Amino acid sequence: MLVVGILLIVAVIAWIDLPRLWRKKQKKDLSVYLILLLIGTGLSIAEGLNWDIPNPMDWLIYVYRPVGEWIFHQL
Amino acid sequence: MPQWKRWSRNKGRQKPMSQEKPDTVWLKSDLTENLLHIKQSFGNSSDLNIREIFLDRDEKICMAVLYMEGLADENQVQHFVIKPLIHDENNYMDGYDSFLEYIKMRVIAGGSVQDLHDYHSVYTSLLSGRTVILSEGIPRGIAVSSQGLESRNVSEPITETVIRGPHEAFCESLRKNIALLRWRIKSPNLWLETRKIGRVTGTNVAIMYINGIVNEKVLKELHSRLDRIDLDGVLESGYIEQLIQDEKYSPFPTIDNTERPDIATAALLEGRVILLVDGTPFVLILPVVFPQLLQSPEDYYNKTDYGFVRILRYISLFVSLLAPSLYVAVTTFHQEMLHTTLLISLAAQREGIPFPAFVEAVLMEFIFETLREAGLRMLRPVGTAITIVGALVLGEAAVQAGLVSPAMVIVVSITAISSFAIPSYELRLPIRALRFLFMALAASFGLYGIVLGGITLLLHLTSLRSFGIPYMSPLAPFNIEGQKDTLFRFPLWLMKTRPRLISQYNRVRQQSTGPRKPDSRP
Amino acid sequence: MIERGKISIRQFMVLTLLFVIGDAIILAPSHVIISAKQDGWISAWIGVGEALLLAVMYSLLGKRFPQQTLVEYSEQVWGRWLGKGISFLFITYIFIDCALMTYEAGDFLTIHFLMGTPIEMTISLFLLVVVLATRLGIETIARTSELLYPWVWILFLILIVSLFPQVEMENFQPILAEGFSPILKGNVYFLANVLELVILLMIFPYVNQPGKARKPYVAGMVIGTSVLAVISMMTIAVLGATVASIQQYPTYILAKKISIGDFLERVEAIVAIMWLFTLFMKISICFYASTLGLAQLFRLNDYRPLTFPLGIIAVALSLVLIPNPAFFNYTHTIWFPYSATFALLLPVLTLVLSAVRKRWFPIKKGM
Amino acid sequence: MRRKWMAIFICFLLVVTPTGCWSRRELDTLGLATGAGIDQTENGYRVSVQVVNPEQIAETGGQGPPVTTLQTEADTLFECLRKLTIKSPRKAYFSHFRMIVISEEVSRKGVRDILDFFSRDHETRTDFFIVIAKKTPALDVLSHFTHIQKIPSQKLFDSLTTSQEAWAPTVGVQLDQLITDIVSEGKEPVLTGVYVQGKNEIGNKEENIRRIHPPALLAYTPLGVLKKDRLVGWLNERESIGYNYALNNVKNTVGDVPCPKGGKLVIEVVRSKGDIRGSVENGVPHGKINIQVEGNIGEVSCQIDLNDAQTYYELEKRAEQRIKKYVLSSIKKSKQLQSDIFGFGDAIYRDNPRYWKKIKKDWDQRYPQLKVDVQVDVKLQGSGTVGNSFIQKMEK
Repeated sequence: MLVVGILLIVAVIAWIDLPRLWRKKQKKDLSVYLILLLIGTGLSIAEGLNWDIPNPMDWLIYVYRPVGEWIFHQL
Repeated sequence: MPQWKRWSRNKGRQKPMSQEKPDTVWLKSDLTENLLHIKQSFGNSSDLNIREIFLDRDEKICMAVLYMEGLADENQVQHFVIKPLIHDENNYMDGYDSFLEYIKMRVIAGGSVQDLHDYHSVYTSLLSGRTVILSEGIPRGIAVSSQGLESRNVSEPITETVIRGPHEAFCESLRKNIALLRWRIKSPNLWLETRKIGRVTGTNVAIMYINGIVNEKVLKELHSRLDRIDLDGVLESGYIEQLIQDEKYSPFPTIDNTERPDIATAALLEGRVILLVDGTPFVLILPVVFPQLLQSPEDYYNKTDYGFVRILRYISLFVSLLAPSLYVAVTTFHQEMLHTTLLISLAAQREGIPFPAFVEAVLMEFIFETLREAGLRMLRPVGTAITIVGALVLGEAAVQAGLVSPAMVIVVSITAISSFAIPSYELRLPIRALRFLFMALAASFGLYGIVLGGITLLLHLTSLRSFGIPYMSPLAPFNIEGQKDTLFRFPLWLMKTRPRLISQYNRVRQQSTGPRKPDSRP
Repeated sequence: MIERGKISIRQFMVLTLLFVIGDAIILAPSHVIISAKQDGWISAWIGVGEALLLAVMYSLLGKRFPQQTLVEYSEQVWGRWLGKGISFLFITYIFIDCALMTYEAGDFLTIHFLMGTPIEMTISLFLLVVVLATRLGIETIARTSELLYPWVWILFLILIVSLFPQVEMENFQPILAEGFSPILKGNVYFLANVLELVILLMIFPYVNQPGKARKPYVAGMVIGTSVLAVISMMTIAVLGATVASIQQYPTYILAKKISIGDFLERVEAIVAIMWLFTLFMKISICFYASTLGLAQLFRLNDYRPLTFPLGIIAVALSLVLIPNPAFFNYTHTIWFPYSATFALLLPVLTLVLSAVRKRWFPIKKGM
Repeated sequence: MRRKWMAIFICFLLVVTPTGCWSRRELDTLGLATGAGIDQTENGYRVSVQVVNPEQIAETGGQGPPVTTLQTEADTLFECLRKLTIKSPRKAYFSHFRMIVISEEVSRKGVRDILDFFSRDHETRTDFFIVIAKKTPALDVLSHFTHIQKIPSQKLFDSLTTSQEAWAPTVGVQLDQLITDIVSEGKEPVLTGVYVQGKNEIGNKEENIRRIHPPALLAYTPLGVLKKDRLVGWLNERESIGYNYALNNVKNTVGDVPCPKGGKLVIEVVRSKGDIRGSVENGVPHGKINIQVEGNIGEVSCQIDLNDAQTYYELEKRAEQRIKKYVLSSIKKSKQLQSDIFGFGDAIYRDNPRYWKKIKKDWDQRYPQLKVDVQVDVKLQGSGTVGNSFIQKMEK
C-alpha cells in the first residue's frame, strides 16, 4: 500500500517534468533528473518499509565528533 | 504533453488567420450592379434601406443613398443627405474633377465624409451606421456620418457606488464612453487608437492612454497581445481580458475593470492604459496591481479618512478568506487557544450537532453562496424576499433544529459581510473559491494547513505579473514611495509622484504644497 | 546563467534577516541556555559581534566574484575536479541542513501542534510548498519574504512587548558565576546557527547591484542575530534559566506565558506562525541553493526539473538522518565543526587561494 | 504552468485524503477537564478529574450538575488519566486545566512525579494553579457545588487570582514557578492550601447552592511550606503575610495597626515592594529584607487626630513594626521547618556565587543560623475621603 502510494506520487512528479526533458533531448539534464528520481524513490520506499539505511549522519558523527569534543574540551 | 492538448492545438492551426481583409473587391461603375451585389451580400435584409435619387432634371445622374435602418439616424439622413441632394439647384458645376467630389464638397451637410472604393468598406460603413452614397458611372462611393443608434443614456453606476463622487457610469456606446473621458481630460495628449476585433462581430475596441505618461513597454506588449487575438466575436470586455491576461490559470484578476469614468480617468493619469470595448459599459484598466483592487475612488474624495477604511478592507479581505477556516482549525485542532469560557460556550453550542465542524462550515458557506447567486439572478423585487427567507428564516430554523451551531452562523455571516467590503468584484470571486480550499486545509491540518496555504497563496501572488509589472508592488518588491497610497492613503499634497513601476517617465504629478494657514503678519 | 531573476538590495537584506532568524528563533535560546545558563544572553550578544565579522568576510568573497555563485567560482579557484568535489560537499552540506530543518519543523509540529499526525505528512506538505517556491525562482522567494517580513516583525514585537511585565531582572543574576567557559560553549552553539549564513553566497550574484550587496548582508545578519539575542534574553528574563533549559522549544513556552488582562492570552500560535514563516524562508533558500548548485555543478540548462526529485530525497533524508529525537540533540555537537568546515575553512581558503592565483597565476578565461 | 498546479493539487489530494484528520477532535468529542485532584492510595494515586458538562453551563441551562468529577485509581498519574476513558464517553482534554488540587497526604510524600507529567504533556499549559487540599481529600474539593461561578475549579482559580491581588496571605503558584523553586538549590517552594469550610457532607449536593448562606464553602488557607517537593508544614495567616511582603507578592491588601490610645486603625496598602538580598560579610552569610509600603488610612475606629503630622509618623512607625513582626515570625517558622522559602540561598548565590558553591551542600543546616536583617519603610499618603473620623467628634 505504502509502496504503491510512493510510486503514485513519483509518477505524478515524473509527469510534471519528464515529458519536457524528454522532448528537449537534453541528455545530461535527463540523466541527472532520472538518477535523482531513482534515488528519491528508493530512499523513500526503504524508509517507508523501515529498512536499514546507512545514515550519513553516522559518517558525519564519525568524522566530526572528535573535533567537536576537542573544541568543547578546550573551552 | 498529453495527447489531447496536442490535438486541440493542431486543430487550431488548421484555420489560418482570415479576418479583416479577404480579397478586396472594388466597386463597379455600374450602379445597378453595385446595388445588386450589396443587396445580395446582405441577403436582401429588409433593414437595408436604399433610396434612389435623380439629381438633375434630365434624370441622367442616378444616385443611391444607402443606410441601415436603426443604425443610422433617419432624421440626419433626411436632413443632411437626402434633402441637400434633392434640393441641389446648382447641379453639376465644372471645376470639380468628379461629380462625387462636388457632392462631397458642396452638397452634403454631414459632419464627416469618407471615400469608399471597395465593397468591404461599404459594408463596414453601413454597419457602423453611416450613410453610403453611390453614383451611376463612378466606381467610388462616399460615406457620410449619420450614426444614430439609440443607446442607453449615461446613468448611475450599479456595481461601484460611492457616497461622494460623480454618479455617472459608462454606457454601452463606445462613442459616448470616449466622450466621457475626453470631457474629463482636456488634453491632446490623450491618445486614442481603435481597432476591430472579432472575425464576425468586428467589435470596435479603443485603446486610450495619455502620451508621455504611459509606459511604452506596456503599450507595446498590449498591442502584440491584441494582435494575437483571433476569435469570432467579442460580446463583452471580459472576452478581451481573458485573452490578453498574463497568467492563464490564475484566479486573480491581472486586469481591472470599471464602469466609472472617474476611475478610468484616474488610471489614465497614473499612466495606465484603458481599453474600451463597444457594447459594454465595463472598460479594462491595465496594468493592475493587487493593492489597487482594494482601493475605492472615495478614498481620494473624502478628506478626513487617510486610510482607516482601507485598512478595514485589508482586514475584511483576510476575514472573508480565512474566517471559516480559522474557526474550523481552532475548534477542531487548537482548542487550547480558546479562552476557557468561550470554549465552554462553543462546546455547548456544538452539543448534538450531527456534522463535524468542517462539514458544517462547508454546508453553510455553500448555502450562503447559493443564496447570493440566487439573489443576483432573481427578479429584483423577488430577490429581497429570497434573501430574507434564506438568510433569516433558514438560518434561524437551522439553528433551532440543531443542524448548525449558532457560532457557525455568526462566522458565515461575518465572512459574507466582509466579502462585500472588498471593492473589486473581480477579487471577490477568487477569494470565494479559495475560502473552500482553505477550509479543506484547515480541516486536515489545522492552523498549519492554513499557514502553508497562505504561504502558497503569497507565492502565487508574488509570482504574478500584470503586463510586466509585479502584481504585489509596491508591497513586494517594496517601494517606499508607493506606500503613500497602499495600505494608507497619505494626504493628497504628499503624493507627488505617480506609481513608480507603472509610469516610468514623467513621474512628478504635482508640486502643490499642502494647505497653509494665511500669514497672520502683514 | 541558469537563474535570470534579480533581487533588490532590500530584498537581499530581508532574505538574510529571515534566514538568520530561521529555525534559530525557537532553538537558539535553548542551545545557549543549556550551557551558559543565565549568562546565555552574553553568548548570544558575542555571537552578534561574530556574525558581523563573518558577514564582512563572506561579502569580501562575494565581492571578488560578483557574477558567480560559490559553486561556480570554486571550480575556478580550486581547479576543475577538486572544485567540483568541494562544491559537491558544499551542496550536501546545504542539503543536509535543509533536511535537518525539515525534520525540526515536523518534530515541532507533531509535538505541539498536530498531535497524532504522522511526521511524514507534515514534512511532505511543507516540502511541497518549498518545492513550489523554488520552482518559481529567486525573485518570487524574495518578494514573498518581503511580504512575510513585516509580519515577522509584528509578531516578534507583540511577543516582546507583551512579555515585558513578566521580566524579572533577578533571573540574570549572578553574572559570570561560572566564568567565561560556559559562555563560550553557549556561544559555539549559537555560532553554529549563524555559520549557515554561508549558504547565502549562492544568492550573492543575483543582487541587482552586485557591488552593493555587502551592506544589506551585514545589516541583515546583525539585525537577525540581535533578534535572536533579544529572544534569548527574554527567555532567561521571563522563564529563568532553570525552566528554559529543560524545554525543547523554550520560545514557544515563552509565548505560553503571555497574559495581558483577560483577552490577550493563549497566543502561542503567534510564535508558531512566526517560526513557520522564517523557517519556510530558510528552508526554501537552502533548498533553492542546493538545487541551483547541483544544476550548476553538472552544468544543466535548468534547475527546476531537479526540484521534485530532490524534494522526495529531502523528505526521506530528514527521516533517515534523525531516527529519534535524542539523535537530534546529538547532532548539535558535530554541527559546529561541520558547519565550520564550509563556513569558515572553505571561504577563508578560497579567499586566500583566489588572491594567490590572481597574483601569480591569473585565471584563464573559459576554464 | 497548469500542469504544475494540477500536479500540486494531486499531490495535495494524495497527501490529504489518506491522512484523514489524525489530530482532529471535534468540540463535542472533548471532555473538557478543568481541574484535577490527586489523592494517595495504597500504592498509587486516585485521580479525580473535573469534566465540564457544557450544556449545563450554557445559557439555556439544564438540570444536571455543571461538572462531573470522575475518578480512577492507578499506579501512575498518566495511567489514571487515560483510564478515565473507561468511565467517560469522551477523552479528557487537559489544555484548560485551571487547578490541580493535591491532597496533603500526597504532598507530604512528594509531588515530583505529578509535576513531571504536567510539564511533559503537550496538552497542558503552565497557567493553572497548584494548591494543597488541607485536611480534606482532593476529591471533595473538586466535587463541590459552588455559587456564582458554576465550575468549581474555575471558581477556585478566579478567587485565587482576585485574592492574591487584594489580600496579602494568599499567593497563587503556577507550574513553572513551582518547578523552578523545587529545582533551585537556594529556594524552597510554597503552595496555597484549600479546604472546605463548614459542612463538608453538604458541599457536594445541589442543596449547597440553593441556600443563600451556603453551608459549605471552598476557602483558601495560608501557605504550606515545601522542602524540595515535600510538604513540611503550614504557615499561619500572619506568617503568610510576612512571607508575601518579603517576596514582593503583595499588590494590595489591608492591615490593622493599633492606635496609640487603644482601638484600631486599618491601613490599606496600595503599593508594596519587597526585596530580598543576600551577602557575605567576613565569611558569614547574611540575609537582608527590604520592604517599602505605601498606604492609605482606610478605617479608623479609635481616638486619633489625623490633622496632626506627628500622628502620621507615629502610625507609620507602628505599621512598620507590625509588618516587621510578621516577617520575622515567618522567618522564624521557616527556620524551624528548615526550609528556605525566602530564597536567601539564591540571593547569596546571586551576590557571591563562589561562596555559595562552598556552602550549598549544607545549606539546610546553615539556614536556621542565618542572620536576617529586616527593614520596613511605610509611607502613609492619604486618609480616604474624610479627614478626622466622626468618631473623634462623637466621643468628645
